[in-house]
Amino acid sequence: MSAAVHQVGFDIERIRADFPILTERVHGKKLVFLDSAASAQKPRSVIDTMVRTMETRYANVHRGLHWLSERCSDDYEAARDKVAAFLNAAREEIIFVRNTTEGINLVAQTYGRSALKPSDAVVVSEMEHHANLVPWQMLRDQHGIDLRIVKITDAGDVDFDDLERVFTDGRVRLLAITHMSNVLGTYTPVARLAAFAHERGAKILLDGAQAVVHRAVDVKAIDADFYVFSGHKLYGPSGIGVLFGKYALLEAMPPFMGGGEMIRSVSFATSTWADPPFRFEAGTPAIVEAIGLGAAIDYVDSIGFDAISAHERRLTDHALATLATIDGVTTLGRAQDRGGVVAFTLEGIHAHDVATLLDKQGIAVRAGHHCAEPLTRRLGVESTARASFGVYTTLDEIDALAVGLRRVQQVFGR
Amino acid sequence: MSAAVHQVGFDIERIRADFPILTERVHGKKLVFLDSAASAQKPRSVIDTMVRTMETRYANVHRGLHWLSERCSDDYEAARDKVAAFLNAAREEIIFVRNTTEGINLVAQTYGRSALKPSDAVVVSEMEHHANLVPWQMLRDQHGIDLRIVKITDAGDVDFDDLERVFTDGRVRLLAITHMSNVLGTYTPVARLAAFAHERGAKILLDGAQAVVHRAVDVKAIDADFYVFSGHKLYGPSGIGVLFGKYALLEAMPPFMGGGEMIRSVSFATSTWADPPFRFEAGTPAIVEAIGLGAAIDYVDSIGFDAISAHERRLTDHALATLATIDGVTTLGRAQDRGGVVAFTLEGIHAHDVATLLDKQGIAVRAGHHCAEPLTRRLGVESTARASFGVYTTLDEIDALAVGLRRVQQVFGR
Amino acid sequence: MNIATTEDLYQSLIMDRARSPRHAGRLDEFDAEAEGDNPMCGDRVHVRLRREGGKIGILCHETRGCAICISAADLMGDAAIGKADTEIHDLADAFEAMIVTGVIPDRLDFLDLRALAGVHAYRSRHRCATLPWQALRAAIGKTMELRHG
Amino acid sequence: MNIATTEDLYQSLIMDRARSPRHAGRLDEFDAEAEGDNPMCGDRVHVRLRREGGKIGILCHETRGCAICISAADLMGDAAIGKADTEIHDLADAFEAMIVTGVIPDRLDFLDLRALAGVHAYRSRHRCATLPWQALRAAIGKTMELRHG
Ligand SMILES: Cc1ncc(COP(=O)(O)O)c(C=O)c1O
Ligand SMILES: Cc1ncc(COP(=O)(O)O)c(C=O)c1O
Repeated sequence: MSAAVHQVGFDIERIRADFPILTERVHGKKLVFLDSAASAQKPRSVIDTMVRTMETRYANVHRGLHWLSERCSDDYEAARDKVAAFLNAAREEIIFVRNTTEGINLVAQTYGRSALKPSDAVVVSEMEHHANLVPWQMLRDQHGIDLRIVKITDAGDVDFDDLERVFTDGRVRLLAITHMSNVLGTYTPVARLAAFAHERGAKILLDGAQAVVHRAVDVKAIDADFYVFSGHKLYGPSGIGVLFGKYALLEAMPPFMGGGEMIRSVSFATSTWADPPFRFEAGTPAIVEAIGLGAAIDYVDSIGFDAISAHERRLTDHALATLATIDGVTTLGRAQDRGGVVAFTLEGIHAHDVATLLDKQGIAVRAGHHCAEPLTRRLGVESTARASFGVYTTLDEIDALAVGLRRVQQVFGR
Repeated sequence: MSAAVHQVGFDIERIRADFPILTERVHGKKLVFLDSAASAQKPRSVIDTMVRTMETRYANVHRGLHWLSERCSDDYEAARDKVAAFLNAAREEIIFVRNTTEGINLVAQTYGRSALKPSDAVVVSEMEHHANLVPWQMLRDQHGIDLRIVKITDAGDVDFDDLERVFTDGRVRLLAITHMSNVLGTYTPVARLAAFAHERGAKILLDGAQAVVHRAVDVKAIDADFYVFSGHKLYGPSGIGVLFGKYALLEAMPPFMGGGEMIRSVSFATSTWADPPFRFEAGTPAIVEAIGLGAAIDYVDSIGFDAISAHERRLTDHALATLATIDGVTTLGRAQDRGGVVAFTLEGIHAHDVATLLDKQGIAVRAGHHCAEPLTRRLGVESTARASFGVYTTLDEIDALAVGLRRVQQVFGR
Repeated sequence: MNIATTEDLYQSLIMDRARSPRHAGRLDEFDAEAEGDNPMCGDRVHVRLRREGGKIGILCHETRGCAICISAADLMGDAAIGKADTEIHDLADAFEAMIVTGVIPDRLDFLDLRALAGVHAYRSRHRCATLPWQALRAAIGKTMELRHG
Repeated sequence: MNIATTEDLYQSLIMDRARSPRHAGRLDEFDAEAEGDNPMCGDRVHVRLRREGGKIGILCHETRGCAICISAADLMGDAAIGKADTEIHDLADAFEAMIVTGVIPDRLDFLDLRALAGVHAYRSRHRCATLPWQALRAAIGKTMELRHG
């Protein structure tokens, strides 16, 4: 049924053919992969780019005067250009890191320790992934900043009244908040949040780990100060991620790690730092992975975010509607603007059992607190199952999930 | 000529056939890759393992209850077992990092800030790579430790008299030193250094970035407290490296970065940390790269370090002997025990010009200060050229270097 | 499709115990107690036991968790009753080994614990099955401390 | 094998200037000076100049570096002499653009600077060629500051 429903210009079968893993069988069943929000599968073009780099153009970057090193450096820096264009930033504002987590820790440890005073406050929301909570707790414990939590509404949106409240004493210097919740699917109104923070003399850091996969992001239009994402969720390689920072902020920040590449000059007595972005890329970078991320960006660009967003919208609507027809299934989050993740509970059945029993039918979902333990507690649940969607997800796969959930209920005699 | 000289059991042609890039041509010439110390080329088994992971067994690790995630977690943890066996360590003592640089920064920022007091001293040698100097300078500037430099002899060995001197006041708590110099080729006597440090109440960190490629390393036999290396120099992927630490030390260390995976439990108020090694692996790791590193270790194990060391010895001896026959060429370092890197200068010709002119003949060498600027200055040179060897390097390639250097001299009319 | 086959994890024995555990509840008078929890998924097992003649006479558990965890706690109750403390550790070792290897040990006192051998195939679920045993070991350890202290 | 072909980097013009630069030396009396250095490789260029009638009359450089850097400094001397400060920036822009693009600009005052177009192909050597110009720009900037200050 699904193929016919898909709009012209989004040929789901052709897209699926780009992902070799989708033809795998699991426990003798067709794989139904609904765990893309944890990490997405890789299209052939990304894999091929990595292989081609290692087979024909590999050497360490920047330091070499020979052909392979020059070519590999060109490819690595071209990937930086692609990321810059992807976010509408300048290339000097793009720092390659391992993942979203490292990007946020980098900001906490460099910007946090240099630009924030112990009396300053940082605000995060109730729906943050651990990656955007724990680094600030560590900064609080090391450096003495005040860490504040802004509430979300029961629908799962940022509570602007509460935001006013946490900002009232004028001590907030940074709002660090997700662009899209990995549990509730909520898209936060980032341009409005940025304006809100800036009016009150605070900077804004956006955790784009989920958002960047589903929507075009323009850091200039948002007026983001920092923006962070992971390559592995964007159909790119593991081991590579991106921190965007406004150049003036980066320029004033001390380095995060010391070593090769990030220095201008070193003596036994002292060292001087290179300019951004190199100041923040110590040692041999994840070369092949950065180049692979460039290929992933080319891939999503070739589909286009209009098509990707529309596809995601269709899948999410279909999932919410379908799950609503199953007695005992409760979906979480009712945000106005939501993306392609649907967390849910089954009455009387633990999410772990749901995930294992779905797995036996070839259906991969995640279960647990999704690295957002305080949010799960806030929602009053122990753990949830979560289905999440990628460009290769079909409406049929959502129907398969529904059938699978009914089978789970049967096993539990419900 | 070279094939005949090679001993039985080391079939260089078969080894070369394992590395697809070696058949590339550069400027129309056969590639002669003599830059392995910067980053080694990748055998097909490493590339294939990465591809197979992405095409058939990829998902995020640890957090998933489904088949792909279980399989991918198994593979990731099996790679940790391989690294543990490789170093003769326990699996809980193996932390995956991006590279040597991150490993050393991790120790400086966690062990350094928690176990060292501002009055304590850290000792590094005159021949350290920036990766083992700058992190300690940063710790000094942030935390107030005393950073001391132990001299090397003119031959390029650790000066034990000077080591006695820097340790005399009893304030040294950590000796952080290379296991093999990337410029002079010097192997340091690591077991002796460890005993020296331990007798004086100090711990020892070894920078194994170069050594681990050429020799079997047994951290127990050495009695190393910390040992660090990079995957990309060991024929493995970029973006992955290893920090070994004795479990008791790791257990007492606070985390480096905060986020998913490294926590036991998180609430808005506070978080508790997971045990090592997970405490130090925040966020989604370089999954495919760790698995690829496992394949690289399998690869070097299949050749065996006896054969690898003997091959390297033969190449180094041949290179030193051959370069000695060219007027105007000076090689650096005369350590008793030395590994497969040979740095050299050409009289009256800048190392950059040497590298570019060799490149035009297809020969890849490195030129500059090799991220050891203070050492280069100590040696009284501005920059040097460096040829370095891998398992795939042949004696013929060293002869080609000699021919190439004579051509460079011709261009300069020397 | 038949999900609940005999070699399967969610066989009727496990589902029966998960739905209607025999040892669930809270002893008011007890000789030892302990709690095990797994913050990664929120599973929690609280074990209380009473001794009779140096052996475990009654064991009750309050378990909040998945079907594997509840049935593991309940089947543990069957097997633990009538055992001395030293025997418990031995039994727990055998159970944990079965979960890791999938091999059912050849011992008579294992009773229905063998039903959980299928957990072996799901490494991420091992903790669900072993958590009750961790709590029981802790409870016994605490009694012993009390006795020695 | 003929390494030094005409489209090549190490052509005779560059090698001549690297071996026997015409403008090498140290002016004792000068109107402006500056140093450029590249710590990554240790290249260093010290430029001093003297004016005659509002134009550069003499330019001397002391360069420690590779053949590209020395010849670039020396060919810069040829081209800079006789120019006013404003013209220097324009010329430097054109030179830097040629290094990045490899395209030789169509201007008469470019003289032998075109010999360095081949540096284009070696991105890691760009700095070697542009370092002297960076020093010259700095020297001019400092004079202007003095004049205004
Ligand atoms: C001795 C030594 N230490 C440290 C490093 C840094 O390694 P990486 O850049 O992989 O962090 C290198 C390599 O460049 C090295 O040769
Ligand atoms: C919203 C959000 N932030 C941060 C992260 C952390 O990403 P990573 O593990 O790649 O650092 C994730 C993914 O797990 C996420 O969904």
